[in-house]
Amino acid sequence: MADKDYAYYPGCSLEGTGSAYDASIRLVMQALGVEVKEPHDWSCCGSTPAHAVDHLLAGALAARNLVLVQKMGLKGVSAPCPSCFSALKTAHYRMAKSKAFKDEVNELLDVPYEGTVDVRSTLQFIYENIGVEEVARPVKLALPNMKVAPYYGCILNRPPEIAQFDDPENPVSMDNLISAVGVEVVDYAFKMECCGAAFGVPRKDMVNKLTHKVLSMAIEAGANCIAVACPLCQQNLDLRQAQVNAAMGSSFNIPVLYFSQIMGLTYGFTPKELGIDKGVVDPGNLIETGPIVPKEVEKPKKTKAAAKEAS
Amino acid sequence: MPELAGKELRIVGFLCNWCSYGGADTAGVGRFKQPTDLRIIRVPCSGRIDPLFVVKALINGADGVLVSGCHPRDCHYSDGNYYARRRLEMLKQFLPFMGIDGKRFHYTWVSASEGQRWQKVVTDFTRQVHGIGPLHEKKEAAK
Amino acid sequence: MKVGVFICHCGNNIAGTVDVARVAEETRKIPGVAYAINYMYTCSEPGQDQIKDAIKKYDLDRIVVAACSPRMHELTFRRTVEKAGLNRYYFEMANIREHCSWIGEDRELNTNKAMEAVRAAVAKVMQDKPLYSSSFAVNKRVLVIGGGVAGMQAALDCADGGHEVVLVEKSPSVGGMMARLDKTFPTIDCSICILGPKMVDVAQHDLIKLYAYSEVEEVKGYVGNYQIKIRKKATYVDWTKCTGCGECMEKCPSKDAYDSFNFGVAPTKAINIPFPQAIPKKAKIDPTYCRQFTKGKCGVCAKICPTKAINYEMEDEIVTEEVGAIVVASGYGLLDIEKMGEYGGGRYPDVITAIQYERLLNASGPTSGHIVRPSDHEEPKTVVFVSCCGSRDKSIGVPYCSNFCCMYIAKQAILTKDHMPDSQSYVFYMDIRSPGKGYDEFTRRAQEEYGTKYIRGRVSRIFPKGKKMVVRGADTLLGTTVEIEADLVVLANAVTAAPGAPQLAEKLHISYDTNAFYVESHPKLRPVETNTSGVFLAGCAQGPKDIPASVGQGSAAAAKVLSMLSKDFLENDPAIAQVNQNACVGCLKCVKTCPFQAIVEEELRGGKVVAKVIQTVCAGCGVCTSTCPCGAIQLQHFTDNQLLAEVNALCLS
Amino acid sequence: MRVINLSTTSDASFIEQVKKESGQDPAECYQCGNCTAGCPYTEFFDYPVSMIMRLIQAGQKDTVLNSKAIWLCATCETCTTRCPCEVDVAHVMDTLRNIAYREGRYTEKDIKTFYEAFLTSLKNNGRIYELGILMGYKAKTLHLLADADLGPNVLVKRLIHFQPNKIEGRDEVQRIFKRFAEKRDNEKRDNQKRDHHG
Ligand SMILES: Cc1cc2nc3c(=O)[nH]c(=O)nc-3n(C[C@H](O)[C@H](O)[C@H](O)COP(=O)(O)OP(=O)(O)OC[C@H]3O[C@@H](n4cnc5c(N)ncnc54)[C@H](O)[C@@H]3O)c2cc1C
Ligand SMILES: Cc1cc2nc3c(=O)[nH]c(=O)nc-3n(C[C@H](O)[C@H](O)[C@H](O)COP(=O)(O)OP(=O)(O)OC[C@H]3O[C@@H](n4cnc5c(N)ncnc54)[C@H](O)[C@@H]3O)c2cc1C
Ligand code: SF4
Ligand code: SF4
Ligand code: SF4
Ligand code: SF4
Ligand code: SF4
Ligand code: SF4
Ligand code: SF4
Ligand code: SF4
Repeated sequence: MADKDYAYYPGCSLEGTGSAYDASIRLVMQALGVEVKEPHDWSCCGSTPAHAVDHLLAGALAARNLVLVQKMGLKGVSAPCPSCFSALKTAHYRMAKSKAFKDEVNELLDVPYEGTVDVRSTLQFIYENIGVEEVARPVKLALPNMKVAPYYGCILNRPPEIAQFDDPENPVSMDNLISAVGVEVVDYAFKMECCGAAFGVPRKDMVNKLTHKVLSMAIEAGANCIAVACPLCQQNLDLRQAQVNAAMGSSFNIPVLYFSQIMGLTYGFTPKELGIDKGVVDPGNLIETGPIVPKEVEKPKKTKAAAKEAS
Repeated sequence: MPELAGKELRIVGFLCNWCSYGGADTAGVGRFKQPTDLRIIRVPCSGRIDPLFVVKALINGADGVLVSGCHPRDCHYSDGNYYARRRLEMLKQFLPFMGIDGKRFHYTWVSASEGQRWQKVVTDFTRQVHGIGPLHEKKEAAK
Repeated sequence: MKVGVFICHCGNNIAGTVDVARVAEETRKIPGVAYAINYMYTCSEPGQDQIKDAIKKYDLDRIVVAACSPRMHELTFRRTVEKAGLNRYYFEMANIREHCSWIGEDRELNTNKAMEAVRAAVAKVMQDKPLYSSSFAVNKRVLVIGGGVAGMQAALDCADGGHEVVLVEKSPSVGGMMARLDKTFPTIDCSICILGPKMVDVAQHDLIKLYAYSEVEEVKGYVGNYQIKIRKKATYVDWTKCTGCGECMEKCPSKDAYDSFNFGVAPTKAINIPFPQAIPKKAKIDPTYCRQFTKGKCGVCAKICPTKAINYEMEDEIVTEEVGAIVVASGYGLLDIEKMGEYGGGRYPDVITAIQYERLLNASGPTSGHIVRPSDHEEPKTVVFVSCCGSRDKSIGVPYCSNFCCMYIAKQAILTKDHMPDSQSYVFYMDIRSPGKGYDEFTRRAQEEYGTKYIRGRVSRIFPKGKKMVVRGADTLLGTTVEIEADLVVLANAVTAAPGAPQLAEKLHISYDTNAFYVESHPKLRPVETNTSGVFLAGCAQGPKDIPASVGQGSAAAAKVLSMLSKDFLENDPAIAQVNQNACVGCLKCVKTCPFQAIVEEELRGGKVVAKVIQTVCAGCGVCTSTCPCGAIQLQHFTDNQLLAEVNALCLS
Repeated sequence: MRVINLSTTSDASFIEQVKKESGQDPAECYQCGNCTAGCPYTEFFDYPVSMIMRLIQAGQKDTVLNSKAIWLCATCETCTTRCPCEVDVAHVMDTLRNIAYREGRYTEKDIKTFYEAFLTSLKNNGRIYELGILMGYKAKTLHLLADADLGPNVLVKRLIHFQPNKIEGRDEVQRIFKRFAEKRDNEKRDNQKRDHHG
């Protein structure tokens, strides 16, 4: 079993629009008996705007936080937001790959980054470092009404050289986690098709079209709820759902929960504790819990990567 | 004039006929440019290479020695390259006791089709030897 | 000692970056060199005559040619000096082309390097000893590995030439991939109709001994005298009794066995005959599905079989065959489409491979030639073909073109229209590669006559939408993305080396390239020979190629075998190990290390034990020479003195 | 359609620059179109991404750097994940945007303004202050009513803080920005010098 002693880098969105994600992760970690260690005085990872403007600046803004983890003496850090994850991991990857880049980045920092920190998304951390078996243990309640379409977004496991997690074309980690806590998932083809990312503010027209596609594919597959692992995805799919409806003439009304909120519900936390009331589309009776009815345990789906390892 | 003073160092390569010599040919056919320092001696199999040859070369004037044979399991003579590997690994451990930097000696595997790999092997090893500099100062000075 | 040195220009190949005149001039200063000259094309007839004349005129006794790789022309020049009366081992080559003029950019450095190469060659040639080959008898039987169309052609041609042939086929029937095809391009004739008679010929030829469902276990010996161990895998059916009546197959209750002949298009029975035209037409039990093996009870087939052929206790059997030459025709494999995650390969039933589609098209296939979608068995209206699926794709490790898929896609599109006139086919392609005779006309017909729509661009994703499969690709000529809602998607998945190709190569001591295809001696001039004398190649084992080219190579390999076997004796290479019995202390270390067991101990009259090399067995690797603590066993032509002479020439000056 | 004179307009130094800064060799692209087919933004791009690759190969610097596409790319990594030639296409797009930004070419002004608002907030506070970004962005673009419909939901549900969350190490972050600006300025000066002498 991999190391559970990782730092936790919440990132800016989880202080703002994604606060419910943060709250639910902390509760889930508590139920799983894993201590959340936040690096003191972390700063913004730089996200899309930094690397859009300059790679070097982006590298330095991310690396400052890796240095904090390095100071904590921990092996790695997990980040719930894919954007942070990608920024941190890309900085780490590029610095490992090119000494010149590493030197340039370190020139901008007060304390140089040594290149020792293992960066994972919090989803990966829960899936690999804690594992599905452990995750199933605290389950107290069932969510019988829920049929979840897990939505991974684009950069949680891409590009594979950098993310090094799950299958880049057909990820299954979130599916397996949600199944592990006894909730039904549906398979559909748009699990990692882009929702419009950070263009919500400057280019709403694009987000509307792309989000519309994702929502309709999930609903067509029979889902009545979407699970996400990203505050930006949550914003585009949930907060902007009304905008999408208006622009595209649709009438979607599908709640969008963080996977950690779904896990938290089965662990017996209340919707309020988990911040589910902060979502715009009301999940209504979907979050009604019931007693656990034992059913045949499904084998976790295998990813290509996992299958390769096994062979 | 074995190597062009100031421009080259003296590197001797022992290559097995079936794989690496062919690989070097393939690199040539593909016009994969390489540094010119290396001089190649053809042997039937890397198993034919006596560590003594390597030592003699280094003592007599070479600044580096490169040995290349078939990939393990792909030896034209079944397992000649296994013998080679064992002997050459021992040699590598032994060189420092003679006061020779172990980095002056390198052994590797290149197949007849791997022209590009050969180019890289030659380029990297030549660079490595240049990084250490000449082994035989006296002669350099005499020139 | 009078050494003559000939420095070749190779047109501009060498002279372009090496100052050959200067090399000749410097060479004349080397002690022992009596004559040195540069010449335009040394291997040409006048070039060779020049060597012969110089030997006579200047009384030369050793020759060095500084030119291309010895792997190219050593043999040519050895013959030349021999014709002029010298021993053929009084000859050396300095490689100043592949290892010098072609890879260095600096003329001065190249010229210097060429002079060094000449110096080493001169040092070596002055140490050379005359060597004489002895001859040995040749076993005139032939082993052919792989019973696809290439292997069958080679076997038939060798047998027609009067030699006994042992044909070893891994699967239960000969025929290979071609036996699975429906029609063949560019003439659209029925594959099994042209292949079937060949298969029957193989079965009926007096001189062909077929081992089906067998594999080569071990190869020992050398050209002219191989001992082959063959593993006959257990079929659990006594083939001497089985008549191929098929009753067992009819009654077998285990119905879900994987049908490797049909690539899993439909299941088969645990006991089965792979296809109606199979040769040999015999039944075989697949123990992973047979209830007798998995559950310990059933025995239906044993009860039903009229000839009592079933034998659940059967075990693998090893047989030995002796042959003089080997043809390897082990064919190819196909890329596992699960590697193409973005195409949903293996996840969506209506995304299939081209070879599965051949089985759907085939009248004797599992659907009797009706094209149906695997998901709901409905007839598709829109069929999309995806070419280069995994081919020319560095990212999944197949950088090469699979050679024949462009052509079979055109064929399958034409056949689709023939089967279902109201259907529409689309082909996503990057380039249409159709350089054979009548081939381009064929792909044009697919478009002009059969209305197939060709779209220039790769497919990025395939995903389900309702009952349809959405194929999203680029049309780079339109400059945008296009989507097609298809009923069935056919992937032209990449051709790979046959499963187990590297392991077989290792047994045969032949080389394979990074993609595990076998390497020929020379890509242009010796396309069916390997660097291991006595072993020849044919068909896709050497690289992807279509049927005409595979058959052509089968015949070419047979011609090579026949020309070799036309001699009763072969000459050995005298560059083998030799023991100096005076120096040998009888430690027998060499005996232990020789990979070919070519060294035995011998007791001399005085009772002294020494090592002795069996000439015909020694392969000339020289492992013994570098093992012997006394320098007593020396590999001829590569002795310690000879190699050290080269080392010293390069290092001591 | 415009006729491109390749003899006079192909800018080799631009190809080199992209190659150097991105670490990717544009020549490795064989124009299969996979990236374009997978890109979720093709319908919004003026030049589909494979054509951007082609334009780089042809050295068409101005067309590339003035394109909208390089600003509309969301770095979703689809192209990179699927390119059969293992070109990190998303990184090439990113690099082009970097170069365009440095050269002051912003074809999609709103996106550039949004990015700058974001980075300003980062620089001032060490973390992102979402409301601040939004206000900064609106002030600059004058899209005052954009997303106003979201307002009630966002505010009622308290998704956005009203106070910027400032961190202690603000000055450290500011030093990163400062050293970065100095470095780029120096480079610019060196380049100009070289151009003068060269
Ligand atoms: C979908 C599809 C359609 C095609 N259509 C056409 C067409 O229309 N026209 C055309 O010209 N070509 C076509 N081809 C190509 C054609 O299949 C090949 O050119 C041909 O089969 C090559 O013959 P082969 O004998 O070299 O190899 P194979 O047919 O692969 O035969 C090799 C044989 O060796 C056996 N073998 C493998 N390993 C061992 C081992 N270790 N020991 C013993 N036996 C072994 C195998 O079982 C097999 O029987 C098509 C291919 C595909 C995939
Ligand atoms: C510009 C060019 C570049 C090429 N480059 C390459 C390359 O890089 N690699 C490659 O593999 N291939 C290359 N080729 C192809 C190559 O030339 C042919 O594959 C090859 O020459 C074919 O050999 P052949 O013996 O069949 O025919 P030929 O070379 O044409 O030989 C036929 C011979 O028969 C003689 N002849 C003709 N009629 C009669 C008659 N009635 N009686 C007696 N003799 C007759 C001719 O005089 C001639 O000598 C190239 C071709 C061209 C045009
Ligand atoms: S001998 Fe070799 S180098 Fe000389 S002309 Fe012939 S092929 Fe060329
Ligand atoms: S095993 Fe028996 S029943 Fe089966 S095919 Fe052979 S003879 Fe017929
Ligand atoms: S014993 Fe096996 S093969 Fe025979 S009938 Fe039963 S299941 Fe089929
Ligand atoms: S033959 Fe055609 S389809 Fe097959 S790999 Fe080559 S170009 Fe692609
Ligand atoms: S190793 Fe040398 S000394 Fe020992 S037996 Fe062999 S030849 Fe004789
Ligand atoms: S050279 Fe020596 S080791 Fe090699 S095969 Fe001959 S006897 Fe054996
Ligand atoms: S996917 Fe790669 S090779 Fe294909 S067009 Fe795009 S960049 Fe070029
Ligand atoms: S990274 Fe950019 S160019 Fe590539 S697919 Fe995504 S949006 Fe398109």
